[in-house]
Amino acid sequence: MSIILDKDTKIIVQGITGREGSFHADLMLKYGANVVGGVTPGKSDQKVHGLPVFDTVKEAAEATDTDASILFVPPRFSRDAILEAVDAGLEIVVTVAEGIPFHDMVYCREYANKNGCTLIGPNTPGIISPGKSKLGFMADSIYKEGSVGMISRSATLSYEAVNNLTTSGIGQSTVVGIGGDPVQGVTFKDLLPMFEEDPETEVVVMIGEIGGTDEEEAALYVKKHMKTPVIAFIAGEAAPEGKRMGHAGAIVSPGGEGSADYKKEKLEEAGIEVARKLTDIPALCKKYID
Amino acid sequence: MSIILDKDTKIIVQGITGREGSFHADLMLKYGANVVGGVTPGKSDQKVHGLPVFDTVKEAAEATDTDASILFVPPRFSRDAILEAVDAGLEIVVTVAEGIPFHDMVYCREYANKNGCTLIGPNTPGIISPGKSKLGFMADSIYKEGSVGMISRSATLSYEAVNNLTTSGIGQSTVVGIGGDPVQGVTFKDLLPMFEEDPETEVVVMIGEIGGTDEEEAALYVKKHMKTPVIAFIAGEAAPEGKRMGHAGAIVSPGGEGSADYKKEKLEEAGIEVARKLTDIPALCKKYID
Amino acid sequence: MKIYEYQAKEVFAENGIETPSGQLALSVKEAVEKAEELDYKVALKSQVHVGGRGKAGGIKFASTKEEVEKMAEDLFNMKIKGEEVNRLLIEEQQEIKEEYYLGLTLNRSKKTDTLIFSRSGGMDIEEVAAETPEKVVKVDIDPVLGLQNFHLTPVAKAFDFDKEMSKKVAPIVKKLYEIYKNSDCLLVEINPLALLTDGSVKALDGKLEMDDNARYRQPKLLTMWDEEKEEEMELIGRQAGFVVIKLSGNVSIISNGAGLAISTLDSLQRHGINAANILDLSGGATSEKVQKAVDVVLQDSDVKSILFNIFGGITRCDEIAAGVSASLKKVPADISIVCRLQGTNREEGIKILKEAGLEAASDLEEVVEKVVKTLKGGE
Amino acid sequence: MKIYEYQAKEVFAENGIETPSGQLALSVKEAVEKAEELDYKVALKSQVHVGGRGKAGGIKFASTKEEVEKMAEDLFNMKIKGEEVNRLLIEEQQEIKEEYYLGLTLNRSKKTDTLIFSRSGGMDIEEVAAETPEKVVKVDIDPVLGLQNFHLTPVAKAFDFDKEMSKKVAPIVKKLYEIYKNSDCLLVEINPLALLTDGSVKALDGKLEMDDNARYRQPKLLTMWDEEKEEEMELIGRQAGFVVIKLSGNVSIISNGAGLAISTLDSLQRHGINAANILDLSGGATSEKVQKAVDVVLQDSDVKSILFNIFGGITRCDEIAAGVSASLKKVPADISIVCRLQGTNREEGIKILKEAGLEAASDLEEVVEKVVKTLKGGE
Repeated sequence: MSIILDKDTKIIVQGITGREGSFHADLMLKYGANVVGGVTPGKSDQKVHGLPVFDTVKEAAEATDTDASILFVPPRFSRDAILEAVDAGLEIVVTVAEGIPFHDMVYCREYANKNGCTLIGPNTPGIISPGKSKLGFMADSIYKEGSVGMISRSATLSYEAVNNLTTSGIGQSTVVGIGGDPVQGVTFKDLLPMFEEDPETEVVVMIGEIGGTDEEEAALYVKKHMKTPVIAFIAGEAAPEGKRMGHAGAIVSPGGEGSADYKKEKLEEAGIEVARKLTDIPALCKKYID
Repeated sequence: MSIILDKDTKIIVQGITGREGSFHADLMLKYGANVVGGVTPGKSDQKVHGLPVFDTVKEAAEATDTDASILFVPPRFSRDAILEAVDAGLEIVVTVAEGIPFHDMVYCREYANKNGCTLIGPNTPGIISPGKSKLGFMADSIYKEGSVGMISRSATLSYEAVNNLTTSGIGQSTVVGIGGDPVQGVTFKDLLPMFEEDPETEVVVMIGEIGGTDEEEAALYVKKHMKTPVIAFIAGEAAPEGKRMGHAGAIVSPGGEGSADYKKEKLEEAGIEVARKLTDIPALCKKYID
Repeated sequence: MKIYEYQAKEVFAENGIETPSGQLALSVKEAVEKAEELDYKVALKSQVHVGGRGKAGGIKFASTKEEVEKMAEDLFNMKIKGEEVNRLLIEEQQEIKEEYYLGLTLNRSKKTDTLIFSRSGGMDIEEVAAETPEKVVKVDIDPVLGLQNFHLTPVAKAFDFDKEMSKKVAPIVKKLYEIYKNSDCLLVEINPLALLTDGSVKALDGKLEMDDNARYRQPKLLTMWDEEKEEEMELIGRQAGFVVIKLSGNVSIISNGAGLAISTLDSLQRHGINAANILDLSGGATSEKVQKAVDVVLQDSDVKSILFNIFGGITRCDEIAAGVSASLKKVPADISIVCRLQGTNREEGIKILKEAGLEAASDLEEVVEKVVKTLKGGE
Repeated sequence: MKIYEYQAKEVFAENGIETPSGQLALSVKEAVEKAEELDYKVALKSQVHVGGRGKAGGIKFASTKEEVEKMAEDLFNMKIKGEEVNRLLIEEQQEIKEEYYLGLTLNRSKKTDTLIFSRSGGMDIEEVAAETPEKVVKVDIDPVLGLQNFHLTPVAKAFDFDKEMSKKVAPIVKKLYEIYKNSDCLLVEINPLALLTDGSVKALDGKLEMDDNARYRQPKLLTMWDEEKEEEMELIGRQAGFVVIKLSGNVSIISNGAGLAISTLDSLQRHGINAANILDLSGGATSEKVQKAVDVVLQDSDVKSILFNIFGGITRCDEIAAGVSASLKKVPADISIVCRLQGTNREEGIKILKEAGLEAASDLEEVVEKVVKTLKGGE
């Protein structure tokens, strides 16, 4: 088991004829993902890696019975492409682009919600269920099938954390990058219940960072509803107030709202162990793994 | 049992300080409906029939834990009032107004759908679960508790059909007026599955009329999914082509699309008995009632 | 309500959709004057609400002053499907390369908006859809989402548009969608939308069908509404505050709901009788309103009998009966009145009618049979 | 990005929100000229990006030419929280009856838009919310639905507006919402929105915070952006295509992701070391890009050491190493370079570095300890 993504999930790639789209479609196929086609308007006469290319998501969905889409589409065209995928009834949409305008995401997030679509991203490497399927561009060699569920706002920190786990012999059920933007699709508290219901996941690792209130809300959820143990890490304790730390969402408000210390306090209040360093995570996980 | 509405359903009346709103709030209360309050912006200092009046649906919903709202609001303010009720998270919204602009309803219908709200109307007398609750303005004395479920596009024809049933000793589980507009909230095929799941409903009567394709789609649904027997009546066999017959939705297209004969044919193909006259309905129902 | 081609084109032009230059002419003299400005190379297009104008010879092409004069005269003397021609649109002739159809209306099954295109422009879209469905492309638009760029991909594909052509057509579709929404239209059509030899894309003919319910917020479009073209009885009814439907028989059906009225019509027909008109009192009618309704239907010279079919909910039978009773003296002797009262305050109503010398049936079939007897007896 | 008050007021005025008449002055002379048109009864408002301008004495009220001259001179010589005053807004004085706060921004928890009002206008809204939360009303707006009339009921209620006042304020809220959406703002504020003694309602001060990601579609607002006010290193970085964050220490962190960079910063701090800056290479950086990044951070005179922290996914360690190697000759001898390479093509990268005489750490803690040693050793 895994969450959201497994080996049967039928995937299309929006922007498949582009450089990145084509490159990562190939890597996903090689990982064993069930990629069934791609979409680029006006290019339905082409094939990419033997996959059919459609002009619209709707045509692709009708022809291939698609479940999920990953978008390799530039930020300025992302709103239209996300809305197209949601409108076509896809259940999972991953958008990797960095720099999508704020109001575009505010709209897309809510439109996806209302249509019952699991929107992941933007500014994310995607999602991977090791050994099963990959809907993203992460370097898949560092992942290993196992029982740690992971949710991360930062791509690089998830690589770092996964690498620490794998080299310690600990595998992962599903690793979801939720992205570092202030407004994104699913966030910690949307994914926690899925991990809670997944019998394979024995412990969940949340990699958070400064800014926003997502970790605090996740803490509340964990306290109320989770039986599966949860471990957390928060980056940015050294970040000064009022500076956006690279990720658009990573900013401590003047007054200290959204600071690492505040988040850690809330997480610990909810009974969540907070790792001081990323290298501490494997040892914390081991306590809960058979 | 009944569908949508039962004696516990908590009801608010939007427009409760108006003449009609106040009058029917009283009649609903007298019928035993669980009316818990009303809404009229700027009138929260008032009480109507002992009920609290709120300025916004959200305030009412938070104070009374409302499930449902009925709108006695003029057509030109209906869009805003429907959207307010849906946005506040109500599960059932009934709008009785006649003459709501077309595009307002196209929008409201879809917005309600996306928010999981059961929108009933416009141009409807509402919904009644005899002996339990009433969310509408129908003359309740003709209804009787029992096991016939009814869905009607026409108010007067539902009165007629109900009266025939009641005087024949046959009661009703729930009677829903879906309204005679070309675009409305729920329609036949949205309600049929609810009646199918209602153990109390032994037979469903559909009162349709010329225009649109709702009856045809209901027929398809019945053929595929319904075990509960369904009886139908279609008004308008004498209507000439191209004339809107009073209801905005009741029009036979040039070429015969939406005609009574066509609808009857589709219903009969789906195994649905079509009553020639309204007075035939009780006898047809009796066959299926213990 | 429908508006004329020249009015639709005004709406198009105001919203940035290009149309041929043209002017309205109400007489032959005016037609010649307007044509002069265009050097007499003009199309003369009769302005009527009925369809099939082209086939009926309602559009002519002139190139000299004499031709304009003669053709305008012919057209003003024409009737198209019974409709008189009182207005001509005098329009610059166009050199057409391709003709398309572009429309927006309701998908009645899904109840969403739907964008319709066809490469067979200038033809009746329903015929095209029936005969060559592959030539018609429909794209549903979630009304909450509204028109987005991705909705336009199937248009470009269906038309084999290159990028240049897509760039010309996309803004037209967006503007038409705005008209559809902002002007409260049930239907908007550009047919044909033409690619001209000079590379421009213009709306050569157009149709807008307005939502009656939205009249109050469309003051400008309301001025375009041609009351003359409305069925007289329906106009009289509307002015008195009722929905009246004019039909071809001789019974007037007055009812407190559309469904009941239609059903009464069905019953009459089964007995071989047609209605002259239907008048819907709606819910909660007072005695005064009933009298007003009787005044309305008496203006229909086809009426030989008035049938009241009332099932009172909000409507009270006693109010109806009082109205009928008060109207009696106005009803000529050769027009019979039959009543059916059911529902709220039925007993009180029956009593009032009895005092006025009228009986009341209790069910629909009974009252219909009474009308049949009256009318057949009277033959 | 933030824009000045006078620019925000330009945006307000263009969108139909009334503002006091006023003009910008860049010198004392100009200030006097502009004030003359208003008969010298003016407010002189220093234009700065930092908050708390009023308390710092950055706003003055004059009524004679001499006062204007003196006050303008004072203001142009002022620094407000370290920011020089280079621009004054010379504005007609207003007779204020009531002051309100009106703003729109993101509800970060629900991630919907939220409309914020307060009766305590002219004050810092966060302070008001913290001290007297009952004076602040927030209304969430479903971004798919957009602002509707019903959202305005709570405004009227909170302000005890009568119908007349509601009618004045409702269009202002709607226009502000349109600015928020159409101008791609992260935050819009009118503070105070004032009811004047003449009954009009005007925006007396305003703030817009623009979305950097939407620059490409806001050409007009882009012209309002004052690059001078940007941190120099951040501007240099942006012009070279990087996100650079200027900090107060002496290590430059170059990383292939924001999270990794922040985490490196945390580690350094635990060893008592601060960063001079952070530079994010993003994913897939080439050797050339790495060289460009080194060029950028070398312009920061605070930098004593450059720390590369790379966990390659799309990013290839060999490309990074090649870039570092090619940059070495440009790096002054007193600036040390330490590297950590992990992930894609790590071995190839280590080899390239070794050839250039550099070692590569394999984990974060290791590289941080190396920096610590280098810096402390150099003291």
